[in-house]
Amino acid sequence: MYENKKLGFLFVLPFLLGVLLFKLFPFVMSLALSFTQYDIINPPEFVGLDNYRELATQDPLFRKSLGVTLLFAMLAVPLRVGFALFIAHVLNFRMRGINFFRSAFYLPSILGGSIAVAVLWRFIFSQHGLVNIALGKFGIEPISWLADEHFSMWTIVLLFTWQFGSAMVIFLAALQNVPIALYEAAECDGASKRQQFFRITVPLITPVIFFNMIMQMVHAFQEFNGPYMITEGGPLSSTYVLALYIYDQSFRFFNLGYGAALSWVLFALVAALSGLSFWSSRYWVFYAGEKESKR
Amino acid sequence: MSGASELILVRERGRPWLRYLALGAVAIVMLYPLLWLVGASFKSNTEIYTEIGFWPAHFDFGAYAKGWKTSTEYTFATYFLNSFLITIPRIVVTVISCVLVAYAFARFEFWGKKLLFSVMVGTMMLPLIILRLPQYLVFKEVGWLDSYLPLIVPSAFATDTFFVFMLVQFLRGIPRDMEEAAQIDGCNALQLLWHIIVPLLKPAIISVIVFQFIWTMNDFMGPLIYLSTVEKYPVSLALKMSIGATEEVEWASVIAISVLALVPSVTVFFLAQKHFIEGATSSGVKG
Amino acid sequence: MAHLSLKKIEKVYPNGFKAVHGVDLEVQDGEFMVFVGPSGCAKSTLLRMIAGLETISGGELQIGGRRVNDLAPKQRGIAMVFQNYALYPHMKVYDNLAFGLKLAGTPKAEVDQRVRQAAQLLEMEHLLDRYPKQLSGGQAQRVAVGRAIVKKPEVFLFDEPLSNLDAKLRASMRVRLTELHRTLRESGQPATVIYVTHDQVEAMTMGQRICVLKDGVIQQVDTPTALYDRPANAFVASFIGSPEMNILEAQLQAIGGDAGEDGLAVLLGGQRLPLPPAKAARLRGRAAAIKFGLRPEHISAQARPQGDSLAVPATLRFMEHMGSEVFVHLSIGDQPLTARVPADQLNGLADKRRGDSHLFHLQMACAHLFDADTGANLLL
Amino acid sequence: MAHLSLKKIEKVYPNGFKAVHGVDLEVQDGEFMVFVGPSGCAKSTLLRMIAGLETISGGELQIGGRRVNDLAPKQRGIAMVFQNYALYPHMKVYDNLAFGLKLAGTPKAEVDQRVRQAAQLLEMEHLLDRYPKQLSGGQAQRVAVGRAIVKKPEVFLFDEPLSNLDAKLRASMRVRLTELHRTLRESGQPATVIYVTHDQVEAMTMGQRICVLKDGVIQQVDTPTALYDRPANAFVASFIGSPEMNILEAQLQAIGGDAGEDGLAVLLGGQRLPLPPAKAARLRGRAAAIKFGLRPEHISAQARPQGDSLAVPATLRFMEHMGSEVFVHLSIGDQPLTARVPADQLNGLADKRRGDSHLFHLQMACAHLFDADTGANLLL
Amino acid sequence: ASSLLPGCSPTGPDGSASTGAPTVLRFAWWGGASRHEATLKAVAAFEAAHPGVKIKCEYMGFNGYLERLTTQIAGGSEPDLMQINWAWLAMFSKRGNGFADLLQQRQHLALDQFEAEDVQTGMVAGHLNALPVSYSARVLLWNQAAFDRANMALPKTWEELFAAGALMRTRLGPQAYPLDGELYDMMLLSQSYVQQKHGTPYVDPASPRVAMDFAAALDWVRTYRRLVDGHVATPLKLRASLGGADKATEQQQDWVVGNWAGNYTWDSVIGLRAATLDKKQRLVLGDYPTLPGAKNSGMFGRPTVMLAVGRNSKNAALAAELLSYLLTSREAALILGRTRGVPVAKAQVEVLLAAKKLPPLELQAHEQIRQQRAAGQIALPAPLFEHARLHKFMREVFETIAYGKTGDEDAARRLITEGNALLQRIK
Ligand SMILES: Nc1ncnc2c1ncn2[C@@H]1O[C@H](COP(=O)(O)OP(=O)(O)OP(=O)(O)O)[C@@H](O)[C@H]1O
Ligand SMILES: Nc1ncnc2c1ncn2[C@@H]1O[C@H](COP(=O)(O)OP(=O)(O)OP(=O)(O)O)[C@@H](O)[C@H]1O
Ligand SMILES: [Mg+2]
Ligand SMILES: [Mg+2]
Repeated sequence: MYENKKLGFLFVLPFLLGVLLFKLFPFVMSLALSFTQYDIINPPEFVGLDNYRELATQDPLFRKSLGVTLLFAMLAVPLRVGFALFIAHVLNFRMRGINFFRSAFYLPSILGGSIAVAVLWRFIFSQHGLVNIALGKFGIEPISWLADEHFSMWTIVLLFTWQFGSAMVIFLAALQNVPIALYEAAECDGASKRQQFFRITVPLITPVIFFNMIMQMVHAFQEFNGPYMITEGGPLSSTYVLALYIYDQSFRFFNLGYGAALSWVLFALVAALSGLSFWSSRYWVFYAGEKESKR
Repeated sequence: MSGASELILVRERGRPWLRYLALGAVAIVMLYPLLWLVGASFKSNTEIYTEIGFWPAHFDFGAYAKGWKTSTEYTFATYFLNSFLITIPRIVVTVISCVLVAYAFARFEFWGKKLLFSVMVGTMMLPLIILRLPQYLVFKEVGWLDSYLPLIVPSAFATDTFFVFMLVQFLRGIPRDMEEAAQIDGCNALQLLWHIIVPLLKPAIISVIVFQFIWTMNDFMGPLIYLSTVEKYPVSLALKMSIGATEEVEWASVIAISVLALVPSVTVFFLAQKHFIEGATSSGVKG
Repeated sequence: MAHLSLKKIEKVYPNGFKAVHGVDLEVQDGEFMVFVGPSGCAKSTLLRMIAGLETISGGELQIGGRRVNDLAPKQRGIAMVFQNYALYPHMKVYDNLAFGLKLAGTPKAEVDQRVRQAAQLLEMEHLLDRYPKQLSGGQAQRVAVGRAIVKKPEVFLFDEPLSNLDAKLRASMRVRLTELHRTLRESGQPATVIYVTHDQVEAMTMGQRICVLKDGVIQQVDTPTALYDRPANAFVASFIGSPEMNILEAQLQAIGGDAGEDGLAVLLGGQRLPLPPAKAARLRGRAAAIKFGLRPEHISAQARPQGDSLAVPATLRFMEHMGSEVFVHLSIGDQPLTARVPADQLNGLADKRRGDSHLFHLQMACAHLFDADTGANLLL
Repeated sequence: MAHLSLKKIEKVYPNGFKAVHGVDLEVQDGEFMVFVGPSGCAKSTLLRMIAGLETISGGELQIGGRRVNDLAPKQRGIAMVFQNYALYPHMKVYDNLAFGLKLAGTPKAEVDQRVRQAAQLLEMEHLLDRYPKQLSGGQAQRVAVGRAIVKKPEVFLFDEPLSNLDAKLRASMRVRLTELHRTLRESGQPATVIYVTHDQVEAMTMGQRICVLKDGVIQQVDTPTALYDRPANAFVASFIGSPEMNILEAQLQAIGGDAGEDGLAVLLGGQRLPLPPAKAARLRGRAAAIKFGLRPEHISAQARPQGDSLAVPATLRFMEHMGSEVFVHLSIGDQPLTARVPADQLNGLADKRRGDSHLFHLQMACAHLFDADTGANLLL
Repeated sequence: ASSLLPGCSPTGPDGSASTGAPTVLRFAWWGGASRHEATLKAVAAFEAAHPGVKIKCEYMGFNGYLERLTTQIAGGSEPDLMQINWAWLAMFSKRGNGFADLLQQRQHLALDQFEAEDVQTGMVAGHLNALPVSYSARVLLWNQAAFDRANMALPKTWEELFAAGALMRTRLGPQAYPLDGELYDMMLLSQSYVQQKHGTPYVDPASPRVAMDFAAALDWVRTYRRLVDGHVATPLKLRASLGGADKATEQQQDWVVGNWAGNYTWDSVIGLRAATLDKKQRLVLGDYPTLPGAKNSGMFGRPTVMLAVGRNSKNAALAAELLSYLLTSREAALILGRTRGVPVAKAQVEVLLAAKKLPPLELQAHEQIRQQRAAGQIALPAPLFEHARLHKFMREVFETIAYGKTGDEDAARRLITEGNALLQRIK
């Protein structure tokens, strides 16, 4: 039976070992590091809560990048998840050449952080780039996307959104688990395609929507590639996300202790937000395979 | 998919060309970088810096030949082979371990499940770079530096928690009817997994494979830190081999190789994508 | 106006299986039409084609005079009860019922009123707050029915809507659905109903007409009593009525001038059974080999004849006690038959044992004769 | 050895709903036990608990003398047909059937032979190569049955296995399943069967004993005829038999020394119906208010009495024609009753109309009397 | 390229033909194609001369090199010999203990090949942590063709430079700028002016403190502003809007076609800058502007790349030998050419000059720098000046200036107070 406790434990045992060895030790060590001053060459020096005190009270860069990161996540996560869901929905039918489109839409994600993406993105958003040309067609003045601190955020948000491929693939897979009979019933009930999408599809794949939301949130808070490649955190630190700051502190300023402290603050933030999402998921995520709905 | 589902989709009346047009337009935006990349592999440096168009002035496959030979002692054949030597075993152990663990989380009750699950999800929330050093030290202690083990072995312990979490979510969305029937038919837990869960999870498992393939192929930081012997470099590392800081870089050959490096990933995706939409439960019994 | 008209409807499934073979059928506005037929004869397929859930491979489907072959289900003004229920697992029962109404923009108060009314009708008011997986099979089925009836569509499509209910509940549902249909018609909103069922009682009592299908071909469409009394062929004859009609290989024989006129007799299991003259008159010149049909209720175990019934000795095989009546399985010669005998008219049979012989009365006036090859009713 | 023993079995669902209330039941090895009861009375729940798919909230379950409360389904030696079939969507019919055997390591040849045999038994040899989604409802159900019977387990659990089959197929399946059960027993591998059904005929003909459930409580467990003749209470009485027994509020009245002895009569709808002395003897001293029960088949429309039947004038309400018989709905005073009358014994009723009056004969020897409050049978 | 190369030995037992277990030495560097090729050859030559020695080459592109090295150093598993940047000394070896002390190996090193000044660049707290391969400094490059089009003479003094902007704008239009350079380039150029005027760079080379007083800092800010506002240098915002503030000059369309007519940059990248110019443009070396009476040119120069020996190396002596071979031997000079810039070691420079391996423009620049150094006009910058943290801070301040988010005084004040605080923290 499902309640066979030993068996379940047996299955997670390898995981337990792995977690202990490859995850928990580094985890604890990084936590320990966050209470030290460590410059790689000399042994870490215990400084208590100094790092945390410093970032809380006298590090404007931290405050700035925290704000930037929050803004980025707020914009980028809904955009990517929403777009991925929409496209997955559109691509979830049979028509000639749909394979091609599916692959095409995933491609940007395969490219990942390759130089081509960096070069291209800078091209697209440069003063004379595609976006401004397109805007020009509508009579809109060219925008200094990469130079204007009010717009620069959008370049990396859009890059993040543009690479929606993996979320899309996961949604595509999830869409398969919606029984067709339900669409049929909904058709008979008079639901339009849009209503079917929002009333049948979406509720039934909420477990996966939830997953993508959490994961994309985790990713967004750790987003590094985009700002690193495209804007280098600028202009005026308007895209200086926390991950970039952590990277700088740890591997460029050789302030590993401080970097670790920053990471743990980021961790706490993401964990709190995820915790909140997990709690809220009880009210909107529907698990068809749960033994009982405990609502 | 059954005839019925096709019907629903076909019935999406209206002009099919309109849909093609819309899809095509978006596809171009998505594909442009690849087009540009391919085009750039035929361009001179100056052209690359100044031209946004992807059509090169002339075609010359010299860049490919040159890129393939690399500036190192080995050709890209070696690096591709290395990439596969890392990727394929890693995929195998990932799928096995993640499916097992996800199965346990989604279908069993055991002591500390909630806590473990939180830990699992939690481990994804610390920025990777901060874990890099401690992890390095672990592998240094076990003497695995400069081998593929640090890149493969952790996956065998389901440490790719992203996949575990994903599979768990999928499983929790799949009704248990079939599993109950199979239990009655005499399945033990493992048989249940193999005969029922795996087929039902096929789309999700395929995406695990595809992701792990592409991500491992693209992974730069892991190999960078754990591998020091050039002969063992995977493609992702070898790609950046010839980009120094102050030297002139022949972008055409760098890009040519980037294009080649994409081929396996694109191929794998293309082959796999039809399985994303071949769920087993999509049908069930109809009336 | 929801007059349904099927013209040469065909269905070929993607795997090449041809499920429906040129079905022609007219269902009047407000009519209650029942589909019956063996498992797999394409009842559901037809229903799904009418609903618009299955493409129509050939022929034309009209609803209210309008060709709807390519219309989406929601444009056809139908409501359907699925054989497998297809409840929305993520909605409570209440929302399952209300879904269609909400989509149609019905005011909240009216939605509520109609949902509760339907729930009452189906005796499931206490279930409104449950999720489908918390329901029993029969409860889920009632929800499925409820989902259709809250909608007040022009055409109802019911696919075995009561199959998972107990006899008592089914009886009361049967009455309520029939009443619903009547009320709708009387209130000037007649609803056409197509009702698939395997239940003889449902078919006989609910249907104004019954359509008997076999392998995707219509066998007969007629009123219940007509079907029962004048089946078009042996298939229909055996399909309607429970226990089914005894249909046996037999020979037609002329009986020379016994009472002056030359009559006909059926040679069955070594017994010669003369036919009533009225029937005999229609059979002159038919081939000798025929199929002889007699319903179980037309064989009695009583000693005295009923009307012009014929006493025939038979061997007892076994009996099934059904409470008020007994199914007696007997054989005449080597031919097995079933008789349906009221429990209080067993007439000594109760004490008999397998292999004992007994005199049964066959009411030859109720006999049917079918063509040995085509199965067509020779008496029509 | 598969003697089933349920001791004070309880089930509380996580949402707090108590579905099963202390059920005690013994099912003998090789016995064919039928579960009946209204929709939602916990038949499936019980079955699923026996199968091990549902935790047992209280009490003890033994199979073959061994406590199995905490045993996995596969260790219980059972096979089950699910109400919703639960076929494996990714396997063809053949593999659906063969799956359990393959798991058990049965040799390939034997698997094949047994699968084909089951397919033949269930008339679905032509479907072996299909996927579940390519089946009709009835076909899918047969696959579900097939999946159970290929296994030859010690205990069969059938949850309404024939509900989606047409009457004819159902009849033949009924016979085949019964025969299967018998053959197994005769071949020395007796299989215990628990069979949930809503079909009266199935319940009456297949079950050696029938267990009547209501709201998770056992009402009566007995042989079919005993249930029919001696229902433990009004619920069982009305549940068994179709159309259901007429159960009416009535008064018990002493009739002083009419024939010297002091008898009892039932006062019903203004009519006084004297009880046969045998029944009356058992009722002395009972409260005046009772429930009076009489099966529809014990009311006849014929002019002459049957045995010691009682002629009572009644008003005709309406009639349902069922082919061989007619359900006549009448009322005595203000009390509605149903009579089941053979079509050939309508005795002039056919010409009468709603509201006309007619003399019916009630067989008071077959009458039942129940406690007005508890519904308990007063004659037992 | 390589199957033909004798190359580095692969690791593992199969790698060696010589008898006995070879001594294995790990050597790491970053670079591009030609550097890899040449270095592999040089290493092979070294191996040939030292039987029983295997050099395991761990080479790669620039990207990720620092990350890997950092991790390795932290794990105590850094290579025996490694290529580093001068600025990294201040990060990895604050007290001189981050790398092996080469003075211990002086018997294996041809230290006499280096000027004392050059050796000094590798000294930290009395330990010789690294030796420079080459030395590089900032020079002014002009596009002669552009100036010809504008009918202007190349600026020779600061005043001419400041005036060039307006002049060029009137002559060639608003898209034309005399000078391009990213923010850091312009900061250095401005600092150069301040240094000439006030005699002091931003950071004190000797101790971790800001050397500029308020007036000097204010001048630094104002000079930068003058360059930008005077249309002399391409403004930060413009560069940023064209595809990123850090995009290299040679990748700028306006540079390629001659709209931007000059560049203030390292002499080592002259080739890079020249490579993309279209045929109509012609690059020349400019005179370094000097204020009358300047004590110091303010020219910014420092070693380009250095080689260091790992502090955990078990074969430090052998590593030092290889280091010495690569940096000072004539043989190696011929193989390596200027793949790591123009060498510092005397013998190697001679070999290259003799073999005419230096293109004229670069030779010219080399000469200009050599002369300045010889005249003591280039001081070694403070080790912390290129520390990433300080670098980030200076950029931040100048960015706010460029975006007009701060007043000159405020910026100057920040540079001093916050700069001092920061230097104290990272020292
Ligand atoms: N998707 C499909 N592909 C191929 N054949 C199919 C498909 N669906 C149904 N069939 C076949 O078509 C025939 C008609 O099926 P249908 O479901 O209409 O039967 P039905 O009359 O409703 O039977 P039942 O009473 O058992 O529900 C059956 O023989 C069935 O096997
Ligand atoms: N998961 C559940 N949570 C709460 N209540 C449930 C759950 N499953 C079933 N029930 C309730 O338990 C009772 C018994 O259900 P069960 O399925 O056993 O009925 P049943 O006798 O099989 O009915 P049917 O003949 O309609 O199939 C029903 O009232 C049902 O609503
Ligand atoms: Mg059907
Ligand atoms: Mg049930």
